[in-house]
Amino acid sequence: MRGKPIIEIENLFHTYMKGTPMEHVALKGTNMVVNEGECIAIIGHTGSGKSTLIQHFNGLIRPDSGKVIIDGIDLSKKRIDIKALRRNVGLVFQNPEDQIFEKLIGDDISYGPFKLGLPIKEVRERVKWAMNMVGLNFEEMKDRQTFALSGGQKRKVALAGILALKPKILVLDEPTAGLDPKSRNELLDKIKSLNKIENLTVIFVSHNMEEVAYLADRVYVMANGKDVLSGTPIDIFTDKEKLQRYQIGTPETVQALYRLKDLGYNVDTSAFTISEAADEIIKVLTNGEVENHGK
Amino acid sequence: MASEFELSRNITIGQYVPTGSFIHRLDPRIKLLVFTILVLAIALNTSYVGNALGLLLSIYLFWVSKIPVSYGLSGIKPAIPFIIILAVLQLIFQGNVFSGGTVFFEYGFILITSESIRLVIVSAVRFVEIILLSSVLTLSTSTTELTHAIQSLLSPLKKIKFPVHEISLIITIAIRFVPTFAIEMEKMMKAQASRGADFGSGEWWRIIQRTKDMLPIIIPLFNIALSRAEDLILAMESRCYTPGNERSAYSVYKALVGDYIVLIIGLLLSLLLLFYPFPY
Amino acid sequence: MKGTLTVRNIVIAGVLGAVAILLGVTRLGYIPVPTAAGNATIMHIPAIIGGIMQGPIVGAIVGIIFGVSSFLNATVPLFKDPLVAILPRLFIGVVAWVVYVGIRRKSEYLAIGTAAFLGTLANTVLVLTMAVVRGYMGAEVAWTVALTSGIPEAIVGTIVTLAVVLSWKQIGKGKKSRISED
Amino acid sequence: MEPIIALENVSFSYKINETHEVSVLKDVSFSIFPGEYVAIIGHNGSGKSTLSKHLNGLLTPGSGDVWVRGHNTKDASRKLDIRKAVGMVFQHPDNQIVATIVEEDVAFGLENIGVPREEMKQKIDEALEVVKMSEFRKRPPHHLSGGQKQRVAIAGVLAMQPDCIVFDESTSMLDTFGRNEVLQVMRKMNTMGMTIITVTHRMSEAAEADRIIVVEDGKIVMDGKPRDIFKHKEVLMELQLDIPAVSQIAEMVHIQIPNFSKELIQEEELINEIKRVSKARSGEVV
Repeated sequence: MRGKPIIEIENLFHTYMKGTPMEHVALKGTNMVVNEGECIAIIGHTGSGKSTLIQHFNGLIRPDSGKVIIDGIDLSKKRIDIKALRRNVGLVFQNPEDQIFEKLIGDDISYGPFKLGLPIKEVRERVKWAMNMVGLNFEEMKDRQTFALSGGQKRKVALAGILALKPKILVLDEPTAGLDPKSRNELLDKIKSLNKIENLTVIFVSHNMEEVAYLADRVYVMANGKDVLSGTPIDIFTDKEKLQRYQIGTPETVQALYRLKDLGYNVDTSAFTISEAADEIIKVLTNGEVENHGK
Repeated sequence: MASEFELSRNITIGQYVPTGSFIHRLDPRIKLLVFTILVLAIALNTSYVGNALGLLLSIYLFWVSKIPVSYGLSGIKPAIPFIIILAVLQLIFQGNVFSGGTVFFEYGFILITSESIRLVIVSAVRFVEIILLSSVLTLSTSTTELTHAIQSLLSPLKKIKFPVHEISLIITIAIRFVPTFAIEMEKMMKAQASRGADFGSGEWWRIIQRTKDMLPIIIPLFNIALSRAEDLILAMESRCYTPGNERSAYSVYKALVGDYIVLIIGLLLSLLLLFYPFPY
Repeated sequence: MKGTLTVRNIVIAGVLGAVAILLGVTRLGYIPVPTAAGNATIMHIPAIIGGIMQGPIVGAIVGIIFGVSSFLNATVPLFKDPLVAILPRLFIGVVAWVVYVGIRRKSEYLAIGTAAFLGTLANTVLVLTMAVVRGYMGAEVAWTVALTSGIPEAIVGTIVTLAVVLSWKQIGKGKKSRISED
Repeated sequence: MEPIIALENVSFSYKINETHEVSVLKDVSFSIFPGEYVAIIGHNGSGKSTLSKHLNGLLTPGSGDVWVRGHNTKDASRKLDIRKAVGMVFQHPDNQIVATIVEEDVAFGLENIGVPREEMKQKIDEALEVVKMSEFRKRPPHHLSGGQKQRVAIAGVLAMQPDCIVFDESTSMLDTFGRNEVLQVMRKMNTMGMTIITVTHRMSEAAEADRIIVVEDGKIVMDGKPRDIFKHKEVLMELQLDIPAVSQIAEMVHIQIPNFSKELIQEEELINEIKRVSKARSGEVV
């Protein structure tokens, strides 16, 4: 289900430390459109400008030049309702477990909603909903101490702290970095259901291509402060030449298929889930292509 | 447009400006030693002539170090209002304390004498001298050189069991982690702002509320620092660090003739400032 | 003295020193509350925490690091005088430690809070004493500053120190989240 | 062959307060031999990190013994010998760099064991060369990427020339490129003869090792060659672990094409198996 554009970015520039010897141009004319209800992945290696870009989404960084319209708010205007913007766009940073400062889980998650000035009943409902969304039981967990949590649980608490603000757009920076396989899969499923069931617009930055393949409807590739490539995961992962040029990894499955293709096998490299890759290999091994290769 | 959250990029600690000047090439131990003694001598000198000498010397050193004048000015400029406030306060309130010399003005409790004027002028000039001197030191010496210098200057104290290596290691760790924590801090402020925090709005007089507003970043800052300390302890122990053990040194400095000459001149100047009875 | 500087003490003094420097070179070290200076400083709190957690030597070392950093970064002429900027800071952590150890048996909370309050006051009082001795201000002005800045600063210092130490030591009285239904 | 590290019935508990303790390691025994490349895997909270801290005496067992090069880690007088023999690289690249300049950080360990200056220089050069960080030697660490910092940390350990290096989740905070950089260095050091122990929850990383030890609830539940370990998919899933993507693909292909081996763990093997089977099949056709 695709709606109307909710994020529109046109020719965005941003420079850090302007006018000093340490001046650094992080964004050089980036374009991007995100539609309501989409799940968008942003990939690119360190220094490509992706983290500067996502910080524009809730006004932590304001554009130097170019158009940034987030949910109808034009960020290039001087006076904007920054509180409304931050309420509508929830941004979860990498290692969000560091930001937990309250002793009790319930208190930490309710920090944002209380800051909105909501009545306690409403706050409670939101916290309940947010904890439920990330898979934490409200009654059981709200009075638990935050320090005793595992890394994966802390990350869920931090995510719930943002969800309790009921944002329309959820922005995540490396949501699963450092988690073990089980916690990672759990978190990915939660994000997927937020997007598909709660119809939240989700934008995430990731280095993990399996994750990108699993979650994203569309992908933007960033390099040198610009969006250099965009499309569905299939479009992106089949463009081997560009992936190499921009130093983008591919899912492990795709890597293997590329190598087969290079060896002369007729495989479709757009298969990036494990079962699709297996099907491709089976196809190659069972149908006529084999004979061509043999000669 | 500067972001309200830019911290890490604005930190000027150890802002080394490599111009390759004579001052830059001095043995850092001698540089630090001469600097320390000079600053103390200037701080304790209350004469016009002495401070004029000090001012000339610090301008000269700044010039020799080939560091752009703007760096020196940027240290002095923001302080001008404070210098003025201090001068006014001293003029109004200190006349009775420093009451020697000619009386210029007397009204109620306000007493302005040649001594209190001397105090005002010397305090302001002293400030400029020390600003320039400390700029020369920190802009011409890398933080690594500085910590080595501290370590080797303190090393005679080893004889009285003063933990020289340990202290200089503490300083190294402190300097090493400032930029790291600044980056963390910036992320933290942005993260908390993303969940609705605002730092320092609300009524000005509500001390407790205003302090509590800062806790969402102050608590994580200390927690991050202390938890990193736990990691670092393990890493250092793994690399055979044992406090009190004799260690070898990788960086070694050797003072040359020029360094010794600077040392001698510096010492003589300091002695002059400390003990010579300047007439004015 | 050698035996007291364990790896733990060295590292904790180092990271707390880093925090003190960081608070000093950014605006984070100032909390905007009504004082003579327009804000209360919290840059001395690492020294108090060092004293409470690791004893007087760590407290004193962090204090000196704070002092040197405030000397090098000073824009107020007062603090470009090493005798005002550095020397008094030696005692912040030591005072905090003495107070903390003295009261600890009665109540951990009370001990941390009082240590922070008196440690902060020690900073204010000693700096002002030095300022008077060095002729930057008269005793009357010093008294006014001590009351108008010292007290709010001590309150701020107490809140922050309590929050930080209780969070780190994982001591908590809150048994129930404030969103609990009752 | 004499083992480098031998654990005998090691148990360990954390004290949470006066009356409660949590038992983390329960009667663990195994040995690590010179030149091995061992992966220790287990989910978060399985005890693998506590276990790794026993390997160079950062923690000592509550009961049982850990022997490193014949020294008991409980013997405080042997602490330095033990740590010289077994170095350790940790998870957070930032939290293990002590000095403000790369080469001085590499020197830190050497200074601690009193290596003379001339010898130090050569060792630092060599170590930086191995991790390919020579051109960064004068840089401050906070200007480096995560992968680069981690390689500096490795150089710091490597310069001390230990017999064995333990990597305690050293790649988990890095991006794909940083991880590959570090993995390459690990492999290189292993071929140079160094014993490598890596603690990880990435299965493709574990597949690189010669031997895998699986930890669950403070006990060793499996110990063997990667190929044998990854055969037990159900058990691993139960332990909240995974098997490498390659193994999963091989298994699926095997169901359709029975003579396709299902015991593959590395990409290279998958490609070779496809070649083999496709050759065999084309042979049938012709």
